[in-house]
Amino acid sequence: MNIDEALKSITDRFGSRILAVSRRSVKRAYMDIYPKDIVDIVRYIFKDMAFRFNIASAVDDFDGLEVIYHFSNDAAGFVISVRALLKDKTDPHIDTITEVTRSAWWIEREIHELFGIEFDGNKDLRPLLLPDDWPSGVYPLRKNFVVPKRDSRKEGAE
Amino acid sequence: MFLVFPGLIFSGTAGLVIGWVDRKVTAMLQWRVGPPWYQNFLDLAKLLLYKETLIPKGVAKGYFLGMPLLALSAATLASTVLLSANGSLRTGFLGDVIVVVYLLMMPPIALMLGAFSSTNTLATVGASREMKSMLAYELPFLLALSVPIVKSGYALKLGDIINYQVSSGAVIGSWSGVLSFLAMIFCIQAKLGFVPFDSPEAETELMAGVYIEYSGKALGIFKLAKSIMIFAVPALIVTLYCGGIGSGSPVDFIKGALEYIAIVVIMILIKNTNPRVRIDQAMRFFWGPVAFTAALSVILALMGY
Amino acid sequence: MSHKAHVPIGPYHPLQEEPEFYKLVVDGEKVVDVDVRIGYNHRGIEKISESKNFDQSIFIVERICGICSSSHPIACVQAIEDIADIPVPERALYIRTINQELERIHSHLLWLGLAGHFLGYNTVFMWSWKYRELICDIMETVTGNRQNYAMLKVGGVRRDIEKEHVPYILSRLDELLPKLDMLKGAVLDDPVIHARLKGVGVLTKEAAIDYATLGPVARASGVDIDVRRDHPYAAYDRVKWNVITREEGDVFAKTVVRILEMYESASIIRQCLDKMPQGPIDSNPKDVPAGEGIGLAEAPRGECFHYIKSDGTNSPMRHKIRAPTYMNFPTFRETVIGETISDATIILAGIDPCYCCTERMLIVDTKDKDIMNVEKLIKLSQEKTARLKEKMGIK
Amino acid sequence: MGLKEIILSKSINVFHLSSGSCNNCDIEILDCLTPRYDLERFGITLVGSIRHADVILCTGSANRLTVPIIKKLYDEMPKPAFVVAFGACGSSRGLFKDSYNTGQPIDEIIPVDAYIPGCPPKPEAIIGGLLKLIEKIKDKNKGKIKG
Repeated sequence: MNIDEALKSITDRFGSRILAVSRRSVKRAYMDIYPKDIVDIVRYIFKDMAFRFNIASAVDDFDGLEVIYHFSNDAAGFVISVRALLKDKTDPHIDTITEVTRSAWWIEREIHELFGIEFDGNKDLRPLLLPDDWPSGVYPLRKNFVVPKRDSRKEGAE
Repeated sequence: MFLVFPGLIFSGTAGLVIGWVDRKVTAMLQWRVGPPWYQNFLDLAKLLLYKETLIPKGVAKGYFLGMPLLALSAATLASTVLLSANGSLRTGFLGDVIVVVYLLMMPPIALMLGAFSSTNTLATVGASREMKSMLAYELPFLLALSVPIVKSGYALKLGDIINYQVSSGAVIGSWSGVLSFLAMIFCIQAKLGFVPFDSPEAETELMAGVYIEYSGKALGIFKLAKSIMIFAVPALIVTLYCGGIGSGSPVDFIKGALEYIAIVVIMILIKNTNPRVRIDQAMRFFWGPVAFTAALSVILALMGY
Repeated sequence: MSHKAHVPIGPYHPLQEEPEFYKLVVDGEKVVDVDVRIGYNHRGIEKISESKNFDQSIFIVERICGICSSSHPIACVQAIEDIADIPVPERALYIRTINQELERIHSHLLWLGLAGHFLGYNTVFMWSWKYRELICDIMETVTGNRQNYAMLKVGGVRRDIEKEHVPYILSRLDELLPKLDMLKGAVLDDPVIHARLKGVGVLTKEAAIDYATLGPVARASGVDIDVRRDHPYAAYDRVKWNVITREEGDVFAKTVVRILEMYESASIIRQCLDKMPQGPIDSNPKDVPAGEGIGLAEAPRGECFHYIKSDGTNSPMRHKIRAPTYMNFPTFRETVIGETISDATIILAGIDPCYCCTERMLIVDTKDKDIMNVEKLIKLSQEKTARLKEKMGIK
Repeated sequence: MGLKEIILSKSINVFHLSSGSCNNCDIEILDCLTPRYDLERFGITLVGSIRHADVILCTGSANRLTVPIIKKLYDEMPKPAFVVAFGACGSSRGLFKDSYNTGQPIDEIIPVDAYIPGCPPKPEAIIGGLLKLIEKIKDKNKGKIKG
């Protein structure tokens, strides 16, 4: 099964719910979908087509928060990334995929902590990386978060 | 006499030298160079002279500082009595075996009380283990100890035990002697807290368990007491089982010294060959096989073998 | 042991320096539940990398984890090359492979030493770390530093392997292989280790797939994945080597996979050294257009995943990094529940999280509240070995 | 050289404190104890409890979570105490200077006596650094350096 057959079987299966498919090379392909269809598509790719779930990564694009789920097919050696764009940056929501694969549990906790994206249905979104005294509502990997510059030149910095 | 010859200075330095031999042999086994000979002395001097002694808040000061002194005095007294009865002075008094055994039990108890008083739960866990390991090895220790006494006609004087052995061959020669010697070796391994049974101050685990709160002079005194113990206990074994160290002629002295070194080497080898044993396993081990061999040896001794 | 002692998490307790903090809830000897709290080691690398340009971020990526400091840069460099389709000269591919495989041996030897230490075999610990120095010597001559090699660069490699280095590397490898056989014999033919590791912490194939595990952990459970063969990069498709898999999925299988992988790495290095063509080692690309790129590399512990999105400027807009242990960690929960606490350390070591992570365990005993820390755990596992030794009559 | 300098510089107990390091430095410290570089021959031993320690070996760029812990540890060390900032991260937070999670460099948290630069410093550099520290111990006792 090479990358074109895989893309074809996904687009046949989901038809209009796939917004755009861009095949960058024989090894990489990106797909845009609506955030609400994420669970069905992930279940189809992970369970039926037996891809391996690499990781999910969120990007603070200027026109919204993108959450990209990367799946790799090891037999044929290519990676398909499914991208969901969350336009509402103040209160971003997306369904959790932890029932499909338990490996997504940690990455959802991390994205929730660093980007502030709510994963509906994931009951355990405790902080994973940041210290407990981290002010809530501050998301370090958002573009609007600027690392406070420490001017250590002055004597006795804070 | 107490302070100089057999007492603090001599046994202290001897203990430190043996401690160094132990560190050097362990290093050799791991292809490492190991510390220079004066290392233990420097460590001790540093602790005693220059390090600040910290006393944690809310600690019974008298207890906390008193315990190291108690341990040191008990250990020194034990080694003095042992050596004086052993050397050419032969000035032992009736029942000095019991006194020596009792005094040798004092330092671990002092250590334990010090650890309990230091209100640090790591220390209390270590101290409770020390208590358990003491319970474990005291029974077989006393049983094994009674064999030389029984064999030398119920003599409670170190001098008589030595005379008996000089006249009719070392206690270790007999069946019961060998058995009780074996049991004794394990007991002193635990008494000195060497590796297989050193869970009270398990260094990787409870981070120096019982010693955890001690620093500076108090820690130095405790270490000195321990090194005197390391010197005194094998000496006790030599007197009880192999006819004492010095009894006049230089040949005897060399023989005694060789036996002494043999015992120390045995202990170090045991220390380096196996991993640390958990405290409840140690107890089962002591109450089980070791106590059995000790009891067996006493029966054999009574029947005269 | 009915005493109720709470080991405090005091300031000077070794526990507080760990990147991970495990809480094993035990009932007597059995492990009932595991909770993990990481974050002590979080340095916000992804945010830093956004303020650095592409060349600088490679240096940061190297310092994510001390013992896979050639896998992350390769993945990161390949992600950037994926964005801009930058050609990489042939010789540079071979040098990358050599660098990666040398590091695999060095990391597996380190792991072997640690596993030996947890089982109470301090001689294995001393041995493997002693022979690991051979690899560090090679690294020092070729790249100048024992770890953090800074060999990688977008579009090629920073330093060439000169002709006089080749005999040096080969002689060191020849020196290493007999020692490796000795270590293999000491570990794999030892009945006590069989008793200690066989059937312990079994990860079934289905669980391995569901948890998307990677590297030796997955290969030991029969999941036949290896980035070097599936997504071939550097010079792995130009040399002959085979992927080692086992079916049992227990800690023993993981040990076997790692040890045999060391032999494969040695043979890969040898093939690369004599197949390496002469030629340039850097195609020095000028700029990186806007776009996205994914880079994969097979670290000693599994697949490193780097996703870089660039907006045309010379610093990445987003740089997502995922270390292999990130996916393997949760399997610890799966494999340790139901096992005894004395096996907990060795099961965790089986996953081979980066070195300082294995120091971080705390056991809360439901019944009598006796919390034990990790050194006691190590001791427990060392005693179990001692008991097995006695039972088998070997001293 | 007085007796005090000899003693203090020949027997050193080291306590290893890692505050968020990438464990390269931790491995190098352990490398110093393995057969090839054995530190014990200089009388330098690794110690478990802070009470017995003379020198804190602080690695890692002190991340926000470990800053209070470092302060508390330093207060609990019996004086005379020394601190060695280990590796680039220890000395100046190295590459992770402008991360949101690293507070201040270690020498703003506790007074540092010696710096061992390098990422990771080679075992020879570590031994060199410790010898420099021994020099400092000697000078400190001769009253050349206050504090």
